[in-house]
Amino acid sequence: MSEPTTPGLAGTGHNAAAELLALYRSLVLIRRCEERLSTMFADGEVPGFIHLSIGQEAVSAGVMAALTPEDTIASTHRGHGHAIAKGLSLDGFFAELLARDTGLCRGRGGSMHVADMSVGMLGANGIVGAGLSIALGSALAHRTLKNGAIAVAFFGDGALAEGLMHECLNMAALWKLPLLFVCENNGWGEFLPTSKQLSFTLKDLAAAYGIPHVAIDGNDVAVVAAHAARIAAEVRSEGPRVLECLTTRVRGHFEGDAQKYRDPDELAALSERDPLHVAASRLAAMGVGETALSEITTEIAARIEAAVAAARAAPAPLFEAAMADVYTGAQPVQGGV
Amino acid sequence: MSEPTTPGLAGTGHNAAAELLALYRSLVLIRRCEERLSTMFADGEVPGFIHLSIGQEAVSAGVMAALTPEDTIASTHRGHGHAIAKGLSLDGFFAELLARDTGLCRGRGGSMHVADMSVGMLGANGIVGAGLSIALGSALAHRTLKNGAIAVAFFGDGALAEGLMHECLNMAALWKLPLLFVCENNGWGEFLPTSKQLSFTLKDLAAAYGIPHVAIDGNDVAVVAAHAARIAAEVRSEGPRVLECLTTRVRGHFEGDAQKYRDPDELAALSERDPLHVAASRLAAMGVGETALSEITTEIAARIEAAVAAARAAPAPLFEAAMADVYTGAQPVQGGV
Amino acid sequence: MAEMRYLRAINQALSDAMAADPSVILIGEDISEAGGAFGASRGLRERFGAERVIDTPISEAALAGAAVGAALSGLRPVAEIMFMDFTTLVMDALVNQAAKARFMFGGQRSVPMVLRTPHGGGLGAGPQHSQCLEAWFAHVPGLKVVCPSDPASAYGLLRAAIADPDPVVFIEHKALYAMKGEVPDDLPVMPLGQAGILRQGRDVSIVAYGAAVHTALTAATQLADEDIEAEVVDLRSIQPWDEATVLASLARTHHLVVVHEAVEAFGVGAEIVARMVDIGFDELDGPILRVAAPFMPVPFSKGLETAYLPSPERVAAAVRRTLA
Amino acid sequence: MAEMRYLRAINQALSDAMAADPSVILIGEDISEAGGAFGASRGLRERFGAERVIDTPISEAALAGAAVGAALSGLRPVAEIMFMDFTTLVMDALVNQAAKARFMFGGQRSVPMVLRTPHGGGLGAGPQHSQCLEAWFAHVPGLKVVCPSDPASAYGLLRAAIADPDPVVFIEHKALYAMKGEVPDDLPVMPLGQAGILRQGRDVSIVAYGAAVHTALTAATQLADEDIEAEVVDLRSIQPWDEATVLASLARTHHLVVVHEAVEAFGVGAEIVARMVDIGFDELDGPILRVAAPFMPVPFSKGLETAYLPSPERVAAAVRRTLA
Ligand SMILES: Cc1ncc(C[n+]2csc(CCOP(=O)(O)OP(=O)(O)O)c2C)c(N)n1
Ligand SMILES: Cc1ncc(C[n+]2csc(CCOP(=O)(O)OP(=O)(O)O)c2C)c(N)n1
Ligand SMILES: [Mg+2]
Ligand SMILES: [Mg+2]
Repeated sequence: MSEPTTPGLAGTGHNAAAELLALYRSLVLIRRCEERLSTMFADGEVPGFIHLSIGQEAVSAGVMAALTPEDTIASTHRGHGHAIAKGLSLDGFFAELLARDTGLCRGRGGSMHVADMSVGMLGANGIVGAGLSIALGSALAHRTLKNGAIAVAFFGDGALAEGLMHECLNMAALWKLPLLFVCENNGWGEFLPTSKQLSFTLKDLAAAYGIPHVAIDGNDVAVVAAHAARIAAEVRSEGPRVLECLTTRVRGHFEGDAQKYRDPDELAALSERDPLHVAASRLAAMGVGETALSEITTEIAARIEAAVAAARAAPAPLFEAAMADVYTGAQPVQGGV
Repeated sequence: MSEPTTPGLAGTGHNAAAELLALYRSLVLIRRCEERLSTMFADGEVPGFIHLSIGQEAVSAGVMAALTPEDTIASTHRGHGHAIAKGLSLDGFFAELLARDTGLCRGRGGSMHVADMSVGMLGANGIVGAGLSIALGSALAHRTLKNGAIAVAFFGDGALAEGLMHECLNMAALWKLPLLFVCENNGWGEFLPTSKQLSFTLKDLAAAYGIPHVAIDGNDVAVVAAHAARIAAEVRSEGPRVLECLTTRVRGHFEGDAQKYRDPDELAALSERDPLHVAASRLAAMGVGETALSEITTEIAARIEAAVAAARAAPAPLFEAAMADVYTGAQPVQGGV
Repeated sequence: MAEMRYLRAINQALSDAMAADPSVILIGEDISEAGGAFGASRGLRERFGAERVIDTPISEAALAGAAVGAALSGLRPVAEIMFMDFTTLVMDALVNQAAKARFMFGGQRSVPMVLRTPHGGGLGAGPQHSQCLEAWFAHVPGLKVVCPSDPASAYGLLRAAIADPDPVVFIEHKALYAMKGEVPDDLPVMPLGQAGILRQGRDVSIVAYGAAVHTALTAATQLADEDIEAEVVDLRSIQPWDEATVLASLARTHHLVVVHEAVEAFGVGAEIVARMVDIGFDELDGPILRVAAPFMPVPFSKGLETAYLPSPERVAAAVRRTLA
Repeated sequence: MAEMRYLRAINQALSDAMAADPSVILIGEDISEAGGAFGASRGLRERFGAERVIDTPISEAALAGAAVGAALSGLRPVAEIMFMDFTTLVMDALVNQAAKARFMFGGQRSVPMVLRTPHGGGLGAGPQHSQCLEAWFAHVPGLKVVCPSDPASAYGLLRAAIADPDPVVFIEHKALYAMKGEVPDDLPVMPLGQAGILRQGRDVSIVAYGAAVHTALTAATQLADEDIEAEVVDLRSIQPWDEATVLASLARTHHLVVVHEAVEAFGVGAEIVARMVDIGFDELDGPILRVAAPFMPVPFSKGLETAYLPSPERVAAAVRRTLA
């Protein structure tokens, strides 16, 4: 892990507080959504595998604050935070996780494939590293179409070992694409620390391609937002950049993972770095009190409950309609059912 | 391209001359074999695609001089030089290129698949980059079997862009495998200069994984041999190393390529760096005269003619025997012919 | 009608598609400055610029994945993979991303990309530069697969593939690049999924695609001497394939032989047989036979390769056997 | 006889093979410290050491290629790919290297490696974690493909696969890992390429492999109530597959239904049908039918996935149809 850079905040005074409060809202939204999912998963209400980003919310909130709706992102298996912060429909999100016909993906994709093209969220991805080349192509499209947008590739530290990482870093640098690489370095790839998987740091790797890199505290949303704003502007005008966010995976690799392989002390220490806690302290120092925060929490809880209720009441997807989603328009003739 | 390191020779005096003469012999053997193939190809006697390593012989001769017969190499589409220097059967080589049943691969593989397992030559390869992971696995086997051998991965500068490059560099460094990476940097990937394909140098890339790297004049066999001997010893005792040989592709990408895309001046300048020329000058300076060299050339020409004659006289492979080579022992039942 | 080579027809289709739609871009190795390893994109960089005809590093996985991302973001990329054998490196982009995006995102967006690649033997290019792997792609829901046999269909199908909203694997045959054929002056687009009947006949139906169509036609000529009239169906599209035309032909002839250059076992022909046995069982007056490559990598030696490739003689023998 | 779970049988086979032959190593992601994502290699690091049970970075292409290189250099590597869907990343190592090395080097050396990987749905894992892609590998000369349906065959076939001199793709079914079954005390090796008849019957042959065998058995039980006696053949090996046993069964029953979980179109079943139509045409008293997945990615929703997977009811319906 490289030494994180910790700059000052972007602004000060009233504006800064308002901005930070907006970021805090985003953090809380992600956290509460995931906690809700965790409970529903334990209750057997959410099917399949789910990978929660609890402890990593500041990356999503901070980076997405620097993006326009036209900017595109490609995400990972741990994609809820990215999707929510990019502004995907909350109703559509819960309905998808509960496999309803009203889900964003109409129950065909689930947690590992949440996507909302209308807000430039090109999809979570079940294949480690695959989002990198999707973002690369999206950045290429933005440049070709001269639409001023940028693309963002999110990936974990485990994905650093995939060959696609190298191919995409090289091509992005070679073509000076408007592509922001965001690494969420939580120290883990599934059940093995990435220190046992990587012989290099992202800092040194990025340097090889001449792509400017910065490593920051990914759990401090103010820090993430400040850096992301600056770097996204550079990406828009100059070309690729790497933003490495040092962060913490609080839950297991997926829900249901008891994390027996983890040092209990390490786990216990994580709460200090909790992004909500860090942001709340900053807000307190800025004079924003508990009340403002709990209002946000209450409001968000209500939104989530409404979304969950709507999802629960929604119909299940129909098989025939799903068949019609394989191709655009008429289906090819095929035996099958 | 990184600045090449140019050290002194390994030895001096009588021994050095004898050693260099042996390397010169290897250079001439590769060159004459390829020239012979070039003529036969133009005459329509050699089928398929062939990629000649004329201008790059010093890499093969120099590196292979540092290896034992137990050491293994994985090669590329431009693999004749590697194979010949590793000591593969010359009769088997020409018979293979002429698609005979007496060929090393019994006419099933051809130029892009020459291999001689008996001398640790694990095969040329039609897939750019594929030899990297084969060498990685071979190095892993050497270490597991504790046989003291090392593996060598040859690859071109074009292959540097493949994802496998990154995966193998990382794994080799992580596991400290006895694996020598040899890049033949000839400035070209097919018809496009690699300067238009790469945003990084191998030097910087290797540095990211902490793998010691050295760039040398790959056309001076004395330099290559000196470095290879030192570095192979390091690989044997310490772990992976990268040897980047700056060299020259004199012929087209494949035989029949008129190289219209190349600057005539660049092509003309290549003769100065001709590995045979460079070695002969060194030998002259050491007092080894023309006669000794032309004796070698004559002797090698005779060996080659004998191999060509034997290949020409050899029978074509039989279809039924080829079918029996798909699997070991009895064939699975399959319709087919 | 004008005469045109297969390679030129592809070049023309790329050129016309790019002229018609500014969102069409080409991406691949050595396709821009060099005009393609086989010359399919020659002249297009000069005409449309380096921004739309893009040379990539030797990074197949990333270039194919980039095509998916670009297709999701407003472009219509046409990617080239130099030899079909190298599609082994792009399977994730094609199978897990391109093919599934529309479905797994609930129909939010289609993936209008084409992956062009040449397959086939006959050039002595050996085991890693000659394979016919189309059966893999035909087995993947979400992909379409096309394989033209002549210049007119190469042009017409490539235009259709580029215009199609879904990902299409467009397979050319290396040994056909130099082939000349008649192409209508107005260069018509040919719909995907429709077979063509290249020769009518009452006794047996021979279904083929790509270069094997010519093997079938030669066999049909030979068989005519024995008073066996073979109908030759050029499948053109492999996924979706034109079941109706094949079934109708079978219903006329009651005998069917399927020919392709890919390995017989678990190849495209197996599906055609299986489907006809299901929906056309009552039409069958003899076994449906396949003529295809044996279960062996494509060998280098000319003699071995010739024995390996399906021949008109083997097709004729299969016809005689099913008629017996 | 002892009762054993499918997953435990695999673990036992790995353990016994490693104990018997020091050249056997395991390589894969999270297989060593964690004992495998599904637990197949649990305890093996402790028993055989980290040098023989190797955790890799998330680098599928290199780990599979390393298995090829290691197999060419004196080891017998057993590589694990966590989900069959990720084999998209190792196609080059498997298809262009492992499968072809023996042939293209003229028989100089074999490639004794195994690639283990789980396929199949039923866990709500969605489009990129549920695919059955075995037809791809069965189409590649040089590879062998195995897919056991129960603990005894999982053990016996895995031992045979590891002992085999050629590369074997060994496919497990995620939904079978917890299945219990009887395993003979002496843990016999089962030869590759041999099918088993799990139930005898005079009226129809049902051929299946992997988890679909159980669907077929359930269907057979249901059909027995209607006085239809189905013979159930467990293929076990897909490449090579046991044509003789299937043909002999067909010759007894004259009706055949093939069942698998993979997509029907261009799937393994197509080859079985095509081959039987070729060599068993005269035995056929009805069409050979397939029951398999529709042409759709594996959907996430439980309801959709259940409708997607082949069911005993669909098998029974196909049997009735071919008997009609
Ligand atoms: C190509 C591929 N290989 C392996 C997996 C299994 N897998 C899922 S997540 C994961 C670890 C990823 O680590 P990282 O990228 O750091 O993301 P994190 O889980 O820490 O967020 C692995 C190995 C996969 N989904 N895709
Ligand atoms: C995976 C793959 N992609 C593309 C090719 C086509 N190809 C053959 S050689 C070559 C250029 C390789 O350049 P380099 O590695 O520098 O080797 P050189 O030809 O210069 O010796 C390419 C693109 C291939 N054989 N394999
Ligand atoms: Mg991680
Ligand atoms: Mg080069």
